[in-house]
Amino acid sequence: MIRLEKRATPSRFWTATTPVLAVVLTMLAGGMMFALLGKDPVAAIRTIFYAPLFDPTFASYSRPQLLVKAGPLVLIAVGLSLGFRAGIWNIGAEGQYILGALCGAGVALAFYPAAGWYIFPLMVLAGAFGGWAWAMIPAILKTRFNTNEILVSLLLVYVAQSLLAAMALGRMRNPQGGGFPGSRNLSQYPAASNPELIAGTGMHWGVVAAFIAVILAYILLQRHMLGFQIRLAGQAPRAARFAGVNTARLVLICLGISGALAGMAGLFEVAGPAGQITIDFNSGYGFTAIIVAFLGRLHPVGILLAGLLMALTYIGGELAQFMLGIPSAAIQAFQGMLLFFLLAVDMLSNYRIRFGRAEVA
Amino acid sequence: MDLGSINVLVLLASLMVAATPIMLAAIGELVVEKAGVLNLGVEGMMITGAICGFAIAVETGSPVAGFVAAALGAAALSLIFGVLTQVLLANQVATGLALTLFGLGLSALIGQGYIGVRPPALGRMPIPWLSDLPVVGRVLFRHDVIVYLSILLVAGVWAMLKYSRAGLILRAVGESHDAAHALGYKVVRIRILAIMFGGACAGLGGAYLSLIRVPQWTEGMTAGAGWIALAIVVFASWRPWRVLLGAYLFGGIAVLQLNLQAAGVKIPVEYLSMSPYIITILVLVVISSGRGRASLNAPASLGKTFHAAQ
Amino acid sequence: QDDPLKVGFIYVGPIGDFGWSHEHNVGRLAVEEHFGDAVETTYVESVPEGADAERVLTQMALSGHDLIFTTSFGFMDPTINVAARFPDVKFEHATGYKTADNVAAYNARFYEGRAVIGHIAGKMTETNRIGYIGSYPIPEVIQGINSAYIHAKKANPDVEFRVVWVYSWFDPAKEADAANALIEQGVDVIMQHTDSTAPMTIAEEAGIFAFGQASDMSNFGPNAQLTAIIDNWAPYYIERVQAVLDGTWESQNIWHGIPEGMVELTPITDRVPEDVRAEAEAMIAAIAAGEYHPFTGPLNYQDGTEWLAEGEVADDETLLGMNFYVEGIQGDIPQ
Amino acid sequence: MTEPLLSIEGLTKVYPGVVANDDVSFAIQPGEIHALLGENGAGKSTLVKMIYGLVRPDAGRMALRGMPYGPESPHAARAAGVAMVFQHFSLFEALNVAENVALGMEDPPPQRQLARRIREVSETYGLPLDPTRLVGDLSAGERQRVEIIRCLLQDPKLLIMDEPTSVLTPQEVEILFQTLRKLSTEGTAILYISHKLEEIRSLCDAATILRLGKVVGRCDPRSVSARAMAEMMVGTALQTPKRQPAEPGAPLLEVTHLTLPPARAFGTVLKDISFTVRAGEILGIGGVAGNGQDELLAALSGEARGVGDAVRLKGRPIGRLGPTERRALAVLSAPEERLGHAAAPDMSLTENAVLTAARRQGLQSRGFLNWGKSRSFAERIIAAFDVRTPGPGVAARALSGGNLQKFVIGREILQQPEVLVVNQPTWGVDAAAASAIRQALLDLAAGGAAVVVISQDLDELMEIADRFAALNEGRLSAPRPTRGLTMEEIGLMMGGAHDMEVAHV
Ligand SMILES: Nc1ncnc2c1ncn2[C@@H]1O[C@H](COP(=O)(O)OP(=O)(O)OP(=O)(O)O)[C@@H](O)[C@H]1O
Ligand SMILES: Nc1ncnc2c1ncn2[C@@H]1O[C@H](COP(=O)(O)OP(=O)(O)OP(=O)(O)O)[C@@H](O)[C@H]1O
Ligand SMILES: [Mg+2]
Ligand SMILES: [Mg+2]
Repeated sequence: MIRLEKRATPSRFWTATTPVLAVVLTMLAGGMMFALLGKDPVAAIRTIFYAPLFDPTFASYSRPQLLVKAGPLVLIAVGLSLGFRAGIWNIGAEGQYILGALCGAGVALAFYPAAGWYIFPLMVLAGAFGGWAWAMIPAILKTRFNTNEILVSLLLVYVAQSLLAAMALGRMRNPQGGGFPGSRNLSQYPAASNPELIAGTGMHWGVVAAFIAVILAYILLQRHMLGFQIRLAGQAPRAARFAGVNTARLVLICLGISGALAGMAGLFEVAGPAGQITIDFNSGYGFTAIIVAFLGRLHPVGILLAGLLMALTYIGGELAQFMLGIPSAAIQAFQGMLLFFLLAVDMLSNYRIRFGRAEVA
Repeated sequence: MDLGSINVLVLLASLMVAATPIMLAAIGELVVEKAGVLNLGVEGMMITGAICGFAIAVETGSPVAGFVAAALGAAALSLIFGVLTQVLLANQVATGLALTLFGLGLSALIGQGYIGVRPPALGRMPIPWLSDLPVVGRVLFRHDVIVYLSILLVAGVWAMLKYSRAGLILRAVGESHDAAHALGYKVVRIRILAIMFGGACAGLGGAYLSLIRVPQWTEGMTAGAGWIALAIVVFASWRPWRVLLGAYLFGGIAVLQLNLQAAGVKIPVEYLSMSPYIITILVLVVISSGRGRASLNAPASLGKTFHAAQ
Repeated sequence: QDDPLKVGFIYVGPIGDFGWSHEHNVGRLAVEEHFGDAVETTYVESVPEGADAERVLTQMALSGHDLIFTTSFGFMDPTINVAARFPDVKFEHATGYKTADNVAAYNARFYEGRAVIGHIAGKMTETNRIGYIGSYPIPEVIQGINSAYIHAKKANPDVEFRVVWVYSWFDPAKEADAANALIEQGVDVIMQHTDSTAPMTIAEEAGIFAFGQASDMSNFGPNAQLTAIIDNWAPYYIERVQAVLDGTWESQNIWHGIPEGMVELTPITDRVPEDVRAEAEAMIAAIAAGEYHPFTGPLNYQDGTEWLAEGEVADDETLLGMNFYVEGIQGDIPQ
Repeated sequence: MTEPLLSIEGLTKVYPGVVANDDVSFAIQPGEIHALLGENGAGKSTLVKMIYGLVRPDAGRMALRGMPYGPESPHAARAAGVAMVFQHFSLFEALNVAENVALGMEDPPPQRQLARRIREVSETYGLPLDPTRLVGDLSAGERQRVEIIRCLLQDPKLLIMDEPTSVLTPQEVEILFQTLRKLSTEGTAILYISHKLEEIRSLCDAATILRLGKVVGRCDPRSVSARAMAEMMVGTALQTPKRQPAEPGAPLLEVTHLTLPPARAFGTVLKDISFTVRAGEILGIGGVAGNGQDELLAALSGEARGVGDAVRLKGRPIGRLGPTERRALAVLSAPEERLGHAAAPDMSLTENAVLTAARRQGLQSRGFLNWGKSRSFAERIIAAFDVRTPGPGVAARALSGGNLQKFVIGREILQQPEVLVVNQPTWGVDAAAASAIRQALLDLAAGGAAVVVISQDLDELMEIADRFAALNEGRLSAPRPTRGLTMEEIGLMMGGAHDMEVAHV
């Protein structure tokens, strides 16, 4: 019989080791799954984890792409992690991402074709505002009417998707696009585009913003009173109230920050890598970011690493698809396994495993 | 414009069918949440049920076997969630999301050989006597057996929670796991059973989609129904009959907007597809702002991790 | 050269969608079948449009693909961008309008098939109401509605169209609801421009008629399906791969239809009366021979003003950007 | 002598880092009322949990009526005729009384029949209960009755009561004792755990004393003085805190007509509470748990905000200020629940020091925390209050209850409050530490602060408070000087016997 015994203080050793252990276990279980599918497990794992980083054919291109793919994930996840730490569950970053993109692109399209240095900064503000405003809906409903933020933020994703489709087909449709749905390509509108800053690095403003967010979140959580309050509210809500933390304010702040960051991610994406508003412009970053946040243990640096790991499985997964013919469903299941294993071994940092007779009947 | 051409009774009949998958999933999730567990993986369990049911129905030629397999398959998947959250004490929100991700991938893998296949049909089961009633009979009593089963399930869950000892223990575990543990109830075991029941119900809901409602297997065919089921549990403030009401209401709005379009009513279609979600949010607001007893229905230890040695 | 030619495909959906991506994958399999060891094909499915597409294309190009088919409208800009960086790799982009030296564009005139089913529907309806399930109001779908309506109207002047937009390419449950809603409105023939078989199944159950979309759905509606419009990409894919093998590949922008076999109809079932079947087959033959264009005047805009004069044929540019209904269709296109 | 009902031999239970029970042996005769004594953490609850089947012993044997006894679970224990009233209630607030009772029974009759039996039995024993009421709406005393009725309905042979009287008024205690004596004459053995030695002297036939998990003595409580028993428990001679008589100064804290709805679902409404505390004075507030203690502390600490005028500091209304603002004005507090309310369990002591001291100790500037300074403040608390811990870096939950309590009280006292409100300052703290904390509170008052001590330990209040008032269902009695107050009077201030009456049979 196995039982768990709570540790007096979390084990630093296991906190550092469990992610590695989870990855190794996922490689084993995933390898088994690939073998069942009739694929060479070693080649599959190698293609997913090794090829994008070191294969001479791809590495020089794929490495910077890791940043491009991880950028929005990290940016959104950092924002979400603040709320998650405080016990505020924003599951609707996908919707905030869409609204950020819509608002940011809206500004760009309103100025089109004017030139001016101020257009892009304005778009960034508008993007952050859009995400923030969308997140304020669940925030205000929660603080005013005690409505469950998980459900409201989630339902708003569907609303945002309808809005996106309506915009791509209607108001934002490119008048010179031959009637096809979708806006003008912002990456071809210099004043509004979010280009690669240094050629060949994958760095665009969104990646820069993600790095800044990681650093600021780190400082916030480690050094700032607000970060302290966020951690406190999540760990011991009553103690937080006793310490004078204004819970309603915290809900507004956490949902606001996560919404604004998700909105910014949407904006950077629409003005850069994606280029335009389309019917299904959103590709699940908002949901994947939740996973990234947990993979990174809600810690800014962890999130950065988790975002890169997740990006690696995406990019490596694509390589595995066309090099080995592994279906994308298997890659998705593989990512699910990674998360399962991480969650499963996570308790090692807080509990000790004992083998022996059950203590409680 | 002929709004009058929408027949309320016919609308009712079609919303009953439209609502059945989410109702099945929601009533299962209600039991899970009543036991104090928040499983956000409903979508993943539904789609797993959809493919398991489909595959077995096709292989055996029996839709009934399909439904049984759907319940078993999804329950097996939910067991992963149960072990992770109840035994390994993992965070329920994160585990639920992982379950959805995994379920979507797994179902697509299993489903690769079933694309474009037609499943065996489960006939309608007009209820004798009642189905011969004028007007009402045609509408309410000429459905397939699962529609009736889902209503019976709601009634059963209601009766179980209200009158049976098992229901009392389940509510007690969801209310205070520490007190239940002190009285000798096996909190972890009860919760895992509840999680598996929830998984089985979600699986049935998924199979209803793939075997009856659509009926076809395609990847991602649940298209968010699991999330709606979650919303409906809160919407229902954890009361079984309100789950039925909520599911019918949501199904009704979704069907109504298409009916309005079909009837040629001039409405801004592009914004209309948002309406079920917006209305659900509004109802959530009304329900949660009502102070007092309604909020007490929320199980007090919902989503909290239980560790016996504490 | 001993190495097989490497041909890549990227799909916007899963190949299991039994719709758009599925049909392209059928084309890919046909290529494999046809060329055997001379060609190696690969694919990546469920690729989001935008940055992800660009990355997948680049990686495919890097890994030595010679020809890449990008099978969704949203892949247009990524294809152009990547093609500029890999002048030696050939690209084929579906349903777009941009081309380059190493990027060809191809598209199918689905509206030709819709003209035929419009005619059949007009003849077959008894309630004079035809239901149309639309995905998104984009030119391709609107072409289809107009084309079907024009020919249904010709076949039966009393005919009336009911259009329901579901705002999704693929949402079986919603498509089923839409079909039910249409049936309640007295519709007895259903057309769809969405990918799932749900409407076909509903039609079968209700004992009315429907038309398969993108692939043969007779499995799901043995009695209901009168015919199905098939996206047959295989001949084109084989032709283009052959061109690369022969070294004759050149950029082009084609819009093929029934004449080239890119759009096909499955054999019309015998539930359709002999005479109607003959008329429909005649129409197919006329289109195939290039004698008949479904958008031939006189045709008016919805408000009654003239669009095409007697004998005038719509130009491709107008069709590709079509965002209006022809005279007689009730309701507005959502904007 | 007859065969013992329950005999225990060599029971041992080890928890990580603690031997909760070490080779414990004793026996209970049928009809005997047997006391189990010991300091907090001595292992009493662990022992009875083993008898009740909730915890498995690591070693040792038990026998019930001569037969080997080793319950796998509480179900088995109940089936064998063992019933238990828990120290921390095992009740479900959102369920009604009948449902709560049913959950604690092996095979309860149908609800309607059960409700009738509950009415009958509760009337018979003078503990009236309405089976249809939600437990969340009951007072603490009534909840206790639910636990007791639940046991009585099963005709137990052995009834275990883990600190049942801490939530009862003296009058209620008297009625409970008559019930227990009656049960005992009917042949039911009772294993009774309490810290209230006078009660034990009046009720019990035998006593077993535990210290650090070991049996350190047995006695006949009727023939031994309470002080002697206490010294057996602690193992050393006890000393009482010193108190210098002082003249109270100007009024510091004034509460007038404070009425406040509760923040949580089943909380108590505070009704028209008024009192004044002067500089240098300690006001003791007694009362049975659950009569508004938590709510009163919340209203004074600023966690619950009410009408501005109802709470004043030196005449200035502070009722609308939150905890942070009140702390800035030197109004500090320490709630009852140490882990989770007064301190965050998973945070380090340094972080827990920041919890309330960030502003007053200047641990932050412009929102940024100064961890170095915070750490040294935590170290000061640890040194000044003799908190036994490896250092300020350990998590709060790694501390023993008493040490954490010393840390919490120390954190507030070192911030030099003008007004300090504490709830249950020595709950779960060993005698030596408790007297240190009491001394610190007395010193604080002597230094000119106004102190409000809310406690259920009447002896403690008599020892340190200048005036005494009692909370009863959210109302506060008029404060009276403690000198010369009798237990009878205190009991009446606490609401007497409520609606309980002496058993009818
Ligand atoms: N589940 C557990 N895990 C670890 N240690 C425990 C556990 N339960 C009790 N202990 C420890 O065992 C010892 C005995 O605890 P127990 O609860 O039996 O004391 P007690 O005599 O009932 O104290 P009190 O008078 O405070 O109720 C304590 O040191 C306690 O911290
Ligand atoms: N549930 C638990 N899990 C792990 N360790 C525990 C648990 N309960 C108590 N301990 C550990 O057991 C030791 C004793 O704790 P406990 O609170 O019982 O002390 P105590 O004997 O009551 O002392 P005090 O008189 O200071 O309250 C502490 O070091 C504590 O870390
Ligand atoms: Mg203790
Ligand atoms: Mg105890």
